[in-house]
Amino acid sequence: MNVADLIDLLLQHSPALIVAIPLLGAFITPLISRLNDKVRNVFVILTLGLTASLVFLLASDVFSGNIHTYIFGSQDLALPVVRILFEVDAMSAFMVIISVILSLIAVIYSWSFMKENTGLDKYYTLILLMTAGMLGMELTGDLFNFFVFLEITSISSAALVAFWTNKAKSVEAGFKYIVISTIGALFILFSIALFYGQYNALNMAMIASAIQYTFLDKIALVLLIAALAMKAGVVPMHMWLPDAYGKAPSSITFILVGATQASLYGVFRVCFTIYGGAINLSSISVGWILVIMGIITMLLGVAMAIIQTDFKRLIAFGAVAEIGYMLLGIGTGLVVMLNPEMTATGLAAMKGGIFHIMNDALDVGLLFLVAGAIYYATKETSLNKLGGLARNMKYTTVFFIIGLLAVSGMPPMNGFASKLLIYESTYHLNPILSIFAILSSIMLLAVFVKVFHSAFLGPALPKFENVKEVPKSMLIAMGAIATIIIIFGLFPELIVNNIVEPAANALINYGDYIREVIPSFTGGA
Amino acid sequence: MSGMSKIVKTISGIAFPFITIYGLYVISHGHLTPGGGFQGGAIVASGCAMVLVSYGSIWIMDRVKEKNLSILESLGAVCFILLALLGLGFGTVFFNNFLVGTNSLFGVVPAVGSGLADINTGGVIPLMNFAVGLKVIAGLFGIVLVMAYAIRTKEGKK
Amino acid sequence: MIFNIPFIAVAALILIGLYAVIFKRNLIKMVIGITLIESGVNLFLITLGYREGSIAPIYTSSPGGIMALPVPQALTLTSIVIGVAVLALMLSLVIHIYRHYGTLDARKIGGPEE
Amino acid sequence: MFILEPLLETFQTGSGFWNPVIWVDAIIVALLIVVVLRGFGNKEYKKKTGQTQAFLSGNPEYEKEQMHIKSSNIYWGFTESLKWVFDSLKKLHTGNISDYSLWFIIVMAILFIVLIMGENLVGAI
Repeated sequence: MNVADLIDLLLQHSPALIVAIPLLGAFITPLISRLNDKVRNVFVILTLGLTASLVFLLASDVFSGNIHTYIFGSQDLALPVVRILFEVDAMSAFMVIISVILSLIAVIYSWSFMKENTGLDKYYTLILLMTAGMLGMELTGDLFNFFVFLEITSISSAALVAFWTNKAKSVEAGFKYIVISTIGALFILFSIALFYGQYNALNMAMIASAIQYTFLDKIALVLLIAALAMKAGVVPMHMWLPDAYGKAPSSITFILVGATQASLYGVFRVCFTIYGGAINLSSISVGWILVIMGIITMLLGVAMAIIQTDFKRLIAFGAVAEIGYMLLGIGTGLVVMLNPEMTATGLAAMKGGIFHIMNDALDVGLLFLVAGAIYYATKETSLNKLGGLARNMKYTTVFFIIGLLAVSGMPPMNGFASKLLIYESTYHLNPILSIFAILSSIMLLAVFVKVFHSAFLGPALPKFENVKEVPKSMLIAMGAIATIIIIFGLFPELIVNNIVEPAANALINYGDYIREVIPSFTGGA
Repeated sequence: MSGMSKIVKTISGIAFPFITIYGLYVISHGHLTPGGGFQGGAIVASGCAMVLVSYGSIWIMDRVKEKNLSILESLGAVCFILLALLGLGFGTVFFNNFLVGTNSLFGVVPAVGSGLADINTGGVIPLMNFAVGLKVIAGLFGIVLVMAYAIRTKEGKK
Repeated sequence: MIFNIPFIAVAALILIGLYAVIFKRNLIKMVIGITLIESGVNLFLITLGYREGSIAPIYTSSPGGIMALPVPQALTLTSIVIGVAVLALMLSLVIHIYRHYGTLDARKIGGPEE
Repeated sequence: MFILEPLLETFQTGSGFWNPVIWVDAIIVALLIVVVLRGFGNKEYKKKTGQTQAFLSGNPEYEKEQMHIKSSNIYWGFTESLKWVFDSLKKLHTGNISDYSLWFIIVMAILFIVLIMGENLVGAI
């Protein structure tokens, strides 16, 4: 067997392996951590590195136009609709890339960040489980499987949010998170049951091809959108998010950004693919719902961020505002989807929204890592007590400036490119929307300038005299994210054409996704 | 948590083997009758929990270590995923039932028609049931043990 | 009408569960509420798979006739397993919360945050 | 293999374009102008004289540690004039898990009304 055959084989099996390798690694980790701590850390990084390389192999093939399906457990590939299957189109591949990058960098960051904690074997096990759950959510083509992976993600992430069990607020945030996730997931299961009762199928493509948009389907749509939006942190169901983000260890917050975005991916998959067949009945109203949710989310997010004084809680409200942009962009795409005169606008809005998913993960993630670095160095999270840290932590300051500019959409960072697309396309739909978007972007800049002033500038405070720069592994993790941000900012055309546009087209041309499983399906241009 | 009265200890000591045997039966017949790894494992673990309640957590914690249980749990999960990966190695896809039809370990194809099938059927499904059963026994018992430990330290504080 | 009773039970279970989560102060009661919602959803799944006069779907010992649909039962089982994990996690977090705050009153542990 | 051309393409946004490389060039040019202008400046600056002290309307200068403006005082005017907004927003975030679940039910009810009743109403009209 030569190398080309092996790569073909790996490519064919990569959807299953991408989930199986972190899962296997998760359960080997406690066995290995009996040997040595360093061996365990290296093992976890290698596991995620292997997963990441498989993800890039799969994604490079998917972005060139092939949709991959993987049917579990059958020798002949007959009867795909009754088996559990993974279906990877460009949108899934896009999300998988984000998740795996976040997990890999979080693990590198944790090497120094979590060094002084005990029970790290469980910490790494849960991180790998959470990664497997996120990747599964984004790869699966089966609704019940989606529910299972959603629960795996929420259980492991809730346990990780409460990892510092000696802190009362952390445990409380973990409890809130698990309650909210469970209620949401149970309503998702209820809507899955509604689908199964009507169409005798759990397969997303099968349901999408048969959907009639009956009364029960409308109920299922309401339940799915509400539950997934709650897990994605949409206002006014966002209140768990600042608690959980603010009290979790920073490395976990970094992955949690990916977990919320996986739920957001669920919203888009439901609206575009599953209800794609009913699009002419529902697209306008559902699209406007997403747009209005997005506007409220971004305005309330920044308004709350301005008055926060806790470092991570403030960034968490900023993250809430960023979620509004994605909803706004993709909702605009859904509103104008059937209007042939506005195809270009719709595509631009979708590109902006999807590109912003990646930018948000990187920008907000970098800010969370910086917040963690400051906590590591000073053991302090309140902005009122910080000050003058730029003197002692030069690299961290530079990374914070990069994250600040990127998250508030200042040119030439990556945040600007995606926000520009969103502003312009929403202006065509309704100028007021773009005014709100620009306004909240300006307020985001104000919020983070405040953080920069109060944490990094000002006179040297005597209590922070002995503060040193953080260890290398944390600098490497932050530097890697900052480098990606700058590259994306300088060459947005490269990213948008090669990665974002296929993903946007995959959502718009939902028929291709369905035809991959049910070849007789007609429709969905 | 200290132990309960002698009557409870004796009765639970008598009942424990039966519960365990029944649980193991449910695990090993998972591919033939309703039940399987999780259900059988839950039965065995509830038997263990009964012993924990009647004999007290101090008595149990001298004999069973939570660390060993978590290793057993990991082993069960690793076995499960390795069996699924073997499907990829021997057969065609992940989770492929590569043992069925080989007439070796659990590989006999059952006769069509009514009547219970042999236990020697089902391919990898019984093996996966064993793995899941191991994981569930260790996992659930571990959870109960840790919770009992947490309550004990709380009582100790008072 | 008699066949609607399971669905009425589903609605009742879910509503009681939601009531407990929203209006009860005790964290343990909220956890009970969540398990009630879960039971309601599981009952809904099981009810969907049942046909009138059907038997258990065990292929080899079937006396003939219609069988209940096995897929919802498999789904329910998976959901129960997940429910056990969620329940264990929630209860252990409640134990920790009680240790830190010395109370289980949801209104006392939360508190607005500056 | 490194291909430069796609990197330098201009980013089309549908109704405009955006090229960060040109922007960066413009920033570099602007910085150069700043440096040149700074060169014209007066070089009579003396250290450790009255020139280095801050002038606070004739009031004595505070200790260095007290000079730092705390983060809750930044944007004081803005938050003070919009106090009613921020106060009502703060009241929403009770930190109580029951309220979080209640919001979920409320949003679900609103969506239900909009999606189901709303379309029926439109159909009736």
